[in-house]
Amino acid sequence: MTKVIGLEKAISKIENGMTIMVGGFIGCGAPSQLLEEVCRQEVKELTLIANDTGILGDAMSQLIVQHCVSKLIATHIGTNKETGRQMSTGELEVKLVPQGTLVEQIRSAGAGLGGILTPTGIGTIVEEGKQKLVLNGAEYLLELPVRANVALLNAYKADKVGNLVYRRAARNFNPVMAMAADLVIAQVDNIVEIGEIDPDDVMTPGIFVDYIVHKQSQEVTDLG
Amino acid sequence: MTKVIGLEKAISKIENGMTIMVGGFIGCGAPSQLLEEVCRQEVKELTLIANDTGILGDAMSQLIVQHCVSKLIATHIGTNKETGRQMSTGELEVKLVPQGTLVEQIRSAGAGLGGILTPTGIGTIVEEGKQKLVLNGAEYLLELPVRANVALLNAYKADKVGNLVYRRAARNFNPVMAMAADLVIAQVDNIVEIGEIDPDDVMTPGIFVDYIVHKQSQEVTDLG
Amino acid sequence: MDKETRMEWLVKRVAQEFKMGDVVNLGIGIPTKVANALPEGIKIILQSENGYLGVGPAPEVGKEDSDTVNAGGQYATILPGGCSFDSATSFAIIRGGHVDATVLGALQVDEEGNLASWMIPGKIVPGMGGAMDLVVGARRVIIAMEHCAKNDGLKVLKKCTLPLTAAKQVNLIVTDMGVMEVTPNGLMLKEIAPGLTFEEVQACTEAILIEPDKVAV
Amino acid sequence: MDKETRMEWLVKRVAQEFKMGDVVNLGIGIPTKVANALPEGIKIILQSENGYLGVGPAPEVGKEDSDTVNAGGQYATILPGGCSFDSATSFAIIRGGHVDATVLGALQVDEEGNLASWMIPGKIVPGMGGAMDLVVGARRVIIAMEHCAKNDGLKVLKKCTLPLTAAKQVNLIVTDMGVMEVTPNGLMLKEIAPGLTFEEVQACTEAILIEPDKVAV
Repeated sequence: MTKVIGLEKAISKIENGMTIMVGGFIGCGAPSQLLEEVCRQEVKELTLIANDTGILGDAMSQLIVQHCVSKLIATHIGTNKETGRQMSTGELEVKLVPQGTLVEQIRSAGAGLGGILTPTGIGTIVEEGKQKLVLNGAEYLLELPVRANVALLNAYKADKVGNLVYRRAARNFNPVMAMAADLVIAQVDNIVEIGEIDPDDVMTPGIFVDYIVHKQSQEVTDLG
Repeated sequence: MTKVIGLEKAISKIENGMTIMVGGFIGCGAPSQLLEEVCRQEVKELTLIANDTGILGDAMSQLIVQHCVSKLIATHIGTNKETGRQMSTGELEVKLVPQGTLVEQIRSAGAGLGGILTPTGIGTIVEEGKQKLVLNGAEYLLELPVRANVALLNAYKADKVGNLVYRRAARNFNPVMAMAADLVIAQVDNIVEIGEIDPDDVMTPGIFVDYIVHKQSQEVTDLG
Repeated sequence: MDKETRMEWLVKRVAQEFKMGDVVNLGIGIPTKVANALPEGIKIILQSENGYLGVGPAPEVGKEDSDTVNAGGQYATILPGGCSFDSATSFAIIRGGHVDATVLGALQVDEEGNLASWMIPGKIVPGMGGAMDLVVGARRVIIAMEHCAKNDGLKVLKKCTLPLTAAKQVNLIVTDMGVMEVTPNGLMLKEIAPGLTFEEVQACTEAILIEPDKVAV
Repeated sequence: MDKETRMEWLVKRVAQEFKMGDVVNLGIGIPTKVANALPEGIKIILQSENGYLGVGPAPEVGKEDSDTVNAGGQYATILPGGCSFDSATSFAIIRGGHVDATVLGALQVDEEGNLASWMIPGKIVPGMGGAMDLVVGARRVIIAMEHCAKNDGLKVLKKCTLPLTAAKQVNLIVTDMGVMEVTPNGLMLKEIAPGLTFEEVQACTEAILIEPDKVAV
């Protein structure tokens, strides 16, 4: 009952108009080959939830450049000028969210919570349209869960039931997003046998992961 | 700048009347020697926040037997009959909380959230006195943060700056409580040098831990 | 069929409710026995709310690991492919709908799918532990219990009288007398334990049971 | 004193704000330079919001690790005793008050401690990234910036005109002209950069500056 699957087949499960979450932080820990395949298969009208849209030229940035995305929820878009350009022309709808809020919204969805109260954004335009609660004299914004149809993740190692291990700063949003999507596809550098990862070393339980794609070691075609 | 400290000195920092959080799940992952020392030092009028009060005879149960605790917040007390007895006589004030709610309340405090919305407890007496919110037709209880003056934790391994590693089911509430107390004391089986724990293996960052007490290998006095 | 045989029937019957790969949390007592009664070829992944997935059988004598106990505090094992985590993650798994089914015991259950399982006011107040989260969060809630209380008191009721664990969350009730599904119209007696009649089950049940062949299609 | 020397003074001055063992998050740009200007004997622990503690210096050429980059996307290292974690934990650390101080740049800051640093409507909208959480969550918020904008526009204002990053969260403002503390009465000019006078600093500042020796005790 292995979850290992080919790249093309994995990405074929993403349909036009779906909402996808993508792990990574300015490219670090982003599932580059999955993203390149999304571009190659010309999936369109996606809503993208990610920390950022990469650096112009990298795999994440190409999702924007190739016009796969019609709506973006992110915390920072300064490293990909094409995102800003499409936002200003109205080609791309962009919603900017504080990073700590976005990750808690995703966690809320994954953890079955109705939302969380955060002090972040109080007194700023982030407040707009949101319910505010006052508790013990302090103001909080009610931030609602954010989930997706598909999560595209990157991990360093997986076993064949999908337990994932991340490395260093490449962990970032990946484990949180693993819990908040209907379908979870992880690109991994190494695949090991069941039982080779110590239970205490697992960072994302395999029950969250539907498919594993082995990262190809050969150079991939430049889509830029 | 080591955080390693003696047992007696560590526990002397707990004052009568304080609120303490204690890790563990029916004894597994509970800091037994720290608890025995709390009893030996006869700290009194404590508010105890813990999953349970152990099994009658173990270190956690002795906190109740020795009347160190005047108020208890827990999820389950069925394995320590003395807790039930003290509750029925009014010697001990007991507040029972769903386990998933308690851990999120502690996490909220540690993470600087104003609270979380959970569907757990809707339609039960857990609702009583709580604010209820309806979002997209679903009801949620607003559960507020829970924090403590002191957290007493158990870990398998620590380095001298307090990075902690737990084993198997002994992890439970420990990493969450590590974030939600003013003073955090961890009892650990093994102490290693700085740099000996890989950054990816750390389960509780050392910045949360104030003191480390090396678990004594010799048999300790039975306090029962 | 004697009581023991009917209890075995109950356990086997619950075990038929799972499909390959289901993530399941089993409560203490009767539910725990389900793990050893799975149909040939079906493997499920057991979750233990104290913090791991892949609960295995009890360890051999002498191989107990004090850090590997189940949610009932008994020594357990972790199967290859299993993993451990903290309580926040454990209840994120439970509350977040990542558990396909939970099997729990009950003091009372009623025709609306309400469940009472955590306290008898003035008598037993062990606390709810993880039960309230499990019942709200698991995709399917299966109650596995003796049909009647020890004093022959009724447990399958029109309306629970004890404090609830959760409202309207139970999907299926499996007892030593039969299998009842919670439907919008009430409890449908889908199966009767071998040797019993509909009337015998109804006689031990406060809720009005629906016979499957009498349901308007 | 030329501009470069005054910028060096700024960086050194910010570095004096920490005590041994402080957990500090440094923003991109001028704040990053503070790590190399700490007083003899003072060690701080740097947090990087993309997911680790114990940020070390840039790696040697050829020893870059693509999984170890800082929040600005540059290659970094993790010092012994450091640790990595996911974004949820990273912002639990930040929002939960576990960061002793953050040092950030600013577009505008005002006498109430309001900060604008994340967008210029119609011009630059890079997004707030982790700045809004940092400013709300860190125990101390230190702004490190040039006193005036490139076009000599004022940045230390009576009231910010750009969209805020957070309201009333700034504690200290360190510029190439001086050190200003946000007090309930307004901005107190605690220190003046070498070679400047109070009047010279005030002339470049919209907010009315308070002289320390003129404060009623």
